[in-house]
Amino acid sequence: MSRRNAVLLLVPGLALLLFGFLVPAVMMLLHPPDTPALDVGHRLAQMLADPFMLGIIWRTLRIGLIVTAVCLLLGFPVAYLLSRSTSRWSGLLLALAIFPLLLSNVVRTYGWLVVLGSKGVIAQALTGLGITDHPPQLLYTETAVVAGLVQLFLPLAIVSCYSSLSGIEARLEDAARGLGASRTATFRLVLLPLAMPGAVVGATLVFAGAATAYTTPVLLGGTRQTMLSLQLFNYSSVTIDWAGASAVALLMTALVFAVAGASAWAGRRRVTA
Amino acid sequence: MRDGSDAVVRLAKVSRHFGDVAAVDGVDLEVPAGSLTALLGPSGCGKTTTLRMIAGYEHPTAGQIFIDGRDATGLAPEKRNIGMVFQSYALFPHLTVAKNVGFGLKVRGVAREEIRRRAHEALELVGLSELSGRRPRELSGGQQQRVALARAIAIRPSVLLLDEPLSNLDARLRVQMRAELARIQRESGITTILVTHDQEEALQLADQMVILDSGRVAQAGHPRKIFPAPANRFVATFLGYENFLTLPGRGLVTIRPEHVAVLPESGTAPDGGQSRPGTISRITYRGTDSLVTLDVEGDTILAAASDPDLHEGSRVRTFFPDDRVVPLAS
Amino acid sequence: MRDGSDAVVRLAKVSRHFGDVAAVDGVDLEVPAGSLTALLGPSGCGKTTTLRMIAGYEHPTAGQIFIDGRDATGLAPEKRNIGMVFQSYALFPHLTVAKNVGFGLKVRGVAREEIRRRAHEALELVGLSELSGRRPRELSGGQQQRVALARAIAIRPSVLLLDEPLSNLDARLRVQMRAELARIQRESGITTILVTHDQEEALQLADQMVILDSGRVAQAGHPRKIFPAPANRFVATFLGYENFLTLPGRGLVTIRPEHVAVLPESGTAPDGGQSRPGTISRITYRGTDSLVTLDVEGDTILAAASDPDLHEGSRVRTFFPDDRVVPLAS
Amino acid sequence: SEHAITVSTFSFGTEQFNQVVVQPFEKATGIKVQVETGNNADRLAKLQVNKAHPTVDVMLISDYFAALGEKQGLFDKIDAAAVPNLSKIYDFAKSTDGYGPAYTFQLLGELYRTDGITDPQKAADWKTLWDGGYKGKIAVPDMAPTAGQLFLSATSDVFGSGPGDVESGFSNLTQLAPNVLKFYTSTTEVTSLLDRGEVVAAPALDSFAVDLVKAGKPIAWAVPAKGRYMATNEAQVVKGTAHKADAEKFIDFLLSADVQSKAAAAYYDKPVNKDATVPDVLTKVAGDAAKDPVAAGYTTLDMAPIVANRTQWVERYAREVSSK
Amino acid sequence: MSRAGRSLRPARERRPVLTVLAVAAYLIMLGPALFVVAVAFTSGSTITFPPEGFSLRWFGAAASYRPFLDGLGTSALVATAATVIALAVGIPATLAVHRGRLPGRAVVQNLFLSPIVLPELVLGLALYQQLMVGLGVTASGVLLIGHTILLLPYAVRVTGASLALADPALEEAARGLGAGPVTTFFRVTLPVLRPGIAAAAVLGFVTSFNNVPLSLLLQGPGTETLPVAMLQYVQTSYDPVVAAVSVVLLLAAVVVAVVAERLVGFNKIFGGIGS
Ligand SMILES: Nc1ncnc2c1ncn2[C@@H]1O[C@H](COP(=O)(O)OP(=O)(O)OP(=O)(O)O)[C@@H](O)[C@H]1O
Ligand SMILES: Nc1ncnc2c1ncn2[C@@H]1O[C@H](COP(=O)(O)OP(=O)(O)OP(=O)(O)O)[C@@H](O)[C@H]1O
Ligand SMILES: NCCCCNCCCN
Ligand SMILES: [Mg+2]
Ligand SMILES: [Mg+2]
Repeated sequence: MSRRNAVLLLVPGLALLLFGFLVPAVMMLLHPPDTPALDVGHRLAQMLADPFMLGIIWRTLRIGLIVTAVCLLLGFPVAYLLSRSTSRWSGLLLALAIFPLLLSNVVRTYGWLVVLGSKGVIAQALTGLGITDHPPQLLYTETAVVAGLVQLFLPLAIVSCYSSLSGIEARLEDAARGLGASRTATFRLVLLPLAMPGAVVGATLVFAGAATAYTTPVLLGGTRQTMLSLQLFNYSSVTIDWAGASAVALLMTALVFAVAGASAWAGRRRVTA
Repeated sequence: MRDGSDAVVRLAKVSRHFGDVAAVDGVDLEVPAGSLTALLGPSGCGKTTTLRMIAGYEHPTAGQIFIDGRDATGLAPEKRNIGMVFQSYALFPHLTVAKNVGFGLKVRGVAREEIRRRAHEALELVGLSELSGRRPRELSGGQQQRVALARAIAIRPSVLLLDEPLSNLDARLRVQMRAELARIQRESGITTILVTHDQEEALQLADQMVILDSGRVAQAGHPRKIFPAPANRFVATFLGYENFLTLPGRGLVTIRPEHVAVLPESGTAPDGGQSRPGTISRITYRGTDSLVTLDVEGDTILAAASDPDLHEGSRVRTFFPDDRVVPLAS
Repeated sequence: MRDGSDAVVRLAKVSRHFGDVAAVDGVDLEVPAGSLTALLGPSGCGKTTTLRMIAGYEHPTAGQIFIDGRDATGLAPEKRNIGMVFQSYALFPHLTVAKNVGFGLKVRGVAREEIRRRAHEALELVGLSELSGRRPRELSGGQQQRVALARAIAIRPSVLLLDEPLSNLDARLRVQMRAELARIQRESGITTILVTHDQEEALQLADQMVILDSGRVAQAGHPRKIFPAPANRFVATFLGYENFLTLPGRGLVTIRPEHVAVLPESGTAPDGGQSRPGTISRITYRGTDSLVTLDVEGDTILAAASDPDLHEGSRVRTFFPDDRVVPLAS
Repeated sequence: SEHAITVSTFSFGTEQFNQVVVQPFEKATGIKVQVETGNNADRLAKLQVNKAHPTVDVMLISDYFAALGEKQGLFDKIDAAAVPNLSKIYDFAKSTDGYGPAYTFQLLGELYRTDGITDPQKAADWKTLWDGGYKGKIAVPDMAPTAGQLFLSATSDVFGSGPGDVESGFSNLTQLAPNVLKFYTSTTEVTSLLDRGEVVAAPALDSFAVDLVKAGKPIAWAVPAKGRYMATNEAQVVKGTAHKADAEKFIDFLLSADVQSKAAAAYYDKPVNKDATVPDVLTKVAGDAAKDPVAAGYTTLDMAPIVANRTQWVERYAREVSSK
Repeated sequence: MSRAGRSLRPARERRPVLTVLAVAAYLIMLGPALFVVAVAFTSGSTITFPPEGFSLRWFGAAASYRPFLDGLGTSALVATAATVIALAVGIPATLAVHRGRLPGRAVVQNLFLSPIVLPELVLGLALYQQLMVGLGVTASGVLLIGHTILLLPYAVRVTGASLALADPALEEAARGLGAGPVTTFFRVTLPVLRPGIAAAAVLGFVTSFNNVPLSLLLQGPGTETLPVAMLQYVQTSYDPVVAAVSVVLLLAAVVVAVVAERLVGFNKIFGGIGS
């Protein structure tokens, strides 16, 4: 293929990206509607000095990190067992782990209302078993938001870890065991460092998704669990504060990139250590 | 629980079934201390499974395995003190050469300084002490193979197990590494079991050659004993005896192409063998000699010949020297 | 624009540079009609690049390429009527065997019935007419290779180009397919250029052998001419002449291990050659014979011997027959 | 097409709205109606966005957003002569500035579970929410739903000097916050919180109690002893519409006694037309206030200070109340 | 996705800790959906578990609720159109990147993948603010652009992975057999890419169909998608209508999974999302 033809093939895609993505994204920061120049920067500075906004940023970060940690803690074992299984069920189990990705977040989150409500499955189980007469409030708490987000993003964590783990030759574990390493030593010295790239990808995707999610916090949280995404939506669709919305968008993006960068760095350090 | 024999590894009626498949089927085997035993056989005959049972990655469904005189049948791999070199080398890609070699010592809690010393020693033995800071991916195939060997040796194992350690290398390197392997085994004196499907490799390296056929031992013994006298057609085929025919008074026999003489049709037959008339159906030039395909009274016979006067279609006389003809139990 | 020669393919001072690398460097080459020419040489010597220029996938930076007497230097591949078999076979995975073989005819607008007939014919030639309904992934490596060949032949090309067609096959299959390839080329009579790095393959198949060294022709001619008389050390090494030494009166010479005789130290030297004393440093058993490494007055000499009385450390006499010794232009 | 209008309305009860209002109107006038739905804020935002080329002709929207829209110049005054039914409606429903009228009203009261709060007196006292006995068992409107502003004004009134005393309102709501399970963000959300027993009481609009009461659930709605405020929904003509006459026809139709009666029966929009009939279910929930709210002591809020301060109050509510 | 080789461990070894964590993971992923299914068949009027009796009435209610039907239509339309456009624009770009010997191809490739790292709400906001409010592009137009941008990375990456696996010699072989560049594209390149294109199409359709943040911000007259309609319904009312819709969507997802399995391998398509 000649270079000229190659460039021609790229033109439609580049045009779409430019006018449907890059230009609007930049303009959103430089010039929101009905807003004086540089107002976004001004608003950003205000937000960073405002304890209320800082609280929201911190909650967003915290929820994102907790969800990421739980997803890795639960997802890694699933991925490991699937990658090492020779059972004929393993294909089905992998499919079941991936299947939720086909389902709308609304559908998936909706189930938690049934599970966590005050007459929900957990509460009824607790009272039914006589453990307590006053089941704890579960819905509209940070725990509910975390549970919902963990459910949403576990498949992503599993798939990332799986693709990394299934690329690690099983022989390496054999070799470590043969050299005298116990199971835990093998995990710590061989498996974990080698699975790190997949775990980092997984962590990045999960954090990016969890920290910017809208559906789940809006359904399972309340006004006390406000995250940046809800704030962005409020500014853009309720109070019509364009500069504020743009500033929150910038904050959200920066948060995602900062955490992605940090996890990539930590992953590299761990592997080379 | 010591058993009587002084073999370092002893398998007593060991079998391993996978569902219906008998991968290994009642194998008895003694590996004397300091020797090199080669497990040889075609793909799927059970070589790897046998080796993995000795290492503890697989457990026998019947029989017992003794290592250093103690029953090791149910022991976990990390408790056996065995050095294994995998076909794919299985080097840890995230560790340097030195750390790979030191791995087994590190998990044994050996002191840092001592690890360094012994890793260096093992790398010297395989001639790679210069490369200790590299990662596996920065090494050639032959170098990786030697690192795997050094890693296995560094823990001073009772037995060294090698699963087709050379089969991933190209022809030239394979020959070279084969000599290297012989040297290292000789110098270290470690009892070694080598899995291969390459008869040349086994012939060249082994003190004991064990040929497996569908999970059973087909023949075992010193290469110089087995090679000139394969016990049956399976072993003969495997060792490159291409010709099988029935000779009057000798029954079913086998003979290698190199030992079949192709003589002019007229002329007297030499003594000490049998002579049969034949026709040349094809000649394939091989450089030093040609491979001649003959039709000998209905049998297809291959002979290696360097006579430039042979032509396709010529009628000739084939000669089978008595001392080269191996009778087979059919 | 016809040129004088009756070669089907002619390369005139063809070069191909990639940046600073001269992959092919002033190659002259004539491929006579109906012949099989083998391009031989170590990795990176320019074999593939040469072939790809003939096929039109790559263009020379200098020189000219003639096909059927016409200047084809700048022609697009689809205009050259050349059948190419790729190392990876490059079978279309979405088409059946028959459709793969018929592809070249279809894009030429040949009628349906005619396509079917000729595809069937080509598949008969390679012995696969039974499998015409299968997909490539349902075939073994050897079968895929033959489909690729049938596809290339079906368009009745002026020239058939084969880039290491056998190197993806295992050893046993490779030998078998080599014979098959020879038969097909003979039966179809198509002028063929075969790239290989396997000297045995070239010796066995080629009417003309062209050995490349770093983009230049090192030696060219009939295998039976080249093999016993390599022109220089590069060619000799490549053809497996392991020994290089200087003999009084003959200068730098080379000789194959099979032709070096190892005789008792005492005893008379035979005529028609030169004799030198040596010490056996290593004997490697190879089954039919042993490879003996000797120290001959400072030179390391390899000899193939089957005498069971040789031992490491023995002093012996080596003998180099005059008719086996090849003088080299150093 | 010549005679076609777009009516923007709330996103619930659309089916009944269609049957009671839209289809009869189309039949009666031959004017085609396209219905669009959404919440107040969203719809007003979109109206603002499309100010130059309005895509909506009639806006049915709550009083605060209507006032906001009036201020932003999004709505047009109407010609009283083109809307004869204006003369039939209560005074509180009429615009003093000539804009579109209210067509229904909503009362703020206490929605509660009768198995949770057994004493109706306690239910009728806003201060009950503060006394800690129902900590974690009450829901309170966020500022986004209509009830939010009403409850802020009611709190200001009950604890302070009047509905405008928001300082008192905010400080008391801050104290209330720890007792609150959820600050509900859309009005209907609260009915399910009650129905499922997540909460026992919540300040809420009367209309949302109707289905629950009718279904015989242990739920009632109480008119508060003090702090009675109501909101209205208005019908506005969008400025710049090309179909102003048709829009006014639609509003007049909406105000007719017949349509008002049917709407009240079908989806509990309480009539502003004095001649309309109020179904029994509504009076069962809210008593006489369902018929003539002003007579029952309810007042609408003064929109001027709200329009001036609401953005700031929303922000303040988020910081000082709903996030606590 | 390939397995990393056969059983490596003595068959007797058990891993209690890993197994418990894995079981917990599956419970969290799938448990709530099972309760949704149960609730959908309740004859009661609230979402409580266990359901009160059995009835299909909520399916009837869902089927006659206009916003869901309209939303379904909108979602299907937008998802189809966005997928088709993303592929039509993405496949040529993929070809250029993989076969074009372009300078800086890594940069171009990353540019096409870049929307994936941006939070969807941010993309939505940018388009809403700049295209809809700023330039007055219609809501449906912006919705389509937004979804197309969202899918473009999948189109480029999935077809690219498929192209990277395809032997470049295939195209050369076709040329050598006498096919010109255009014939080669339609007779060889495109058919060879078919599994990749199918995978990208399924992945793209599902991603667009389920998207909430973008659709929520960009909804305008006539552009309310099904997930947005469901979200708004759940926010304002707790009857089991949405459970019924969820069951229908769940069944649809099963069908998609089975079809995807037949086409290319379900695990392969969706397994690629996270890598
Ligand atoms: N985990 C397993 N499950 C089922 N069958 C197995 C398993 N491992 C090995 N087998 C079967 O047991 C037989 C012996 O396998 P093994 O790997 O020991 O052969 P091998 O001699 O090493 O062959 P190769 O030369 O191909 O490596 C084969 O038929 C193989 O398919
Ligand atoms: N597209 C290219 N760009 C740059 N260098 C190239 C290119 N193609 C080939 N070369 C270089 O040209 C030389 C000859 O390559 P070529 O592929 O012809 O060798 P070959 O003889 O076929 O080797 P092999 O046996 O490994 O296939 C090598 O040094 C190679 O690196
Ligand atoms: N690779 C797909 C990850 C999906 C998670 N969404 C993240 C939101 C940022 N676009
Ligand atoms: Mg094996
Ligand atoms: Mg090549």
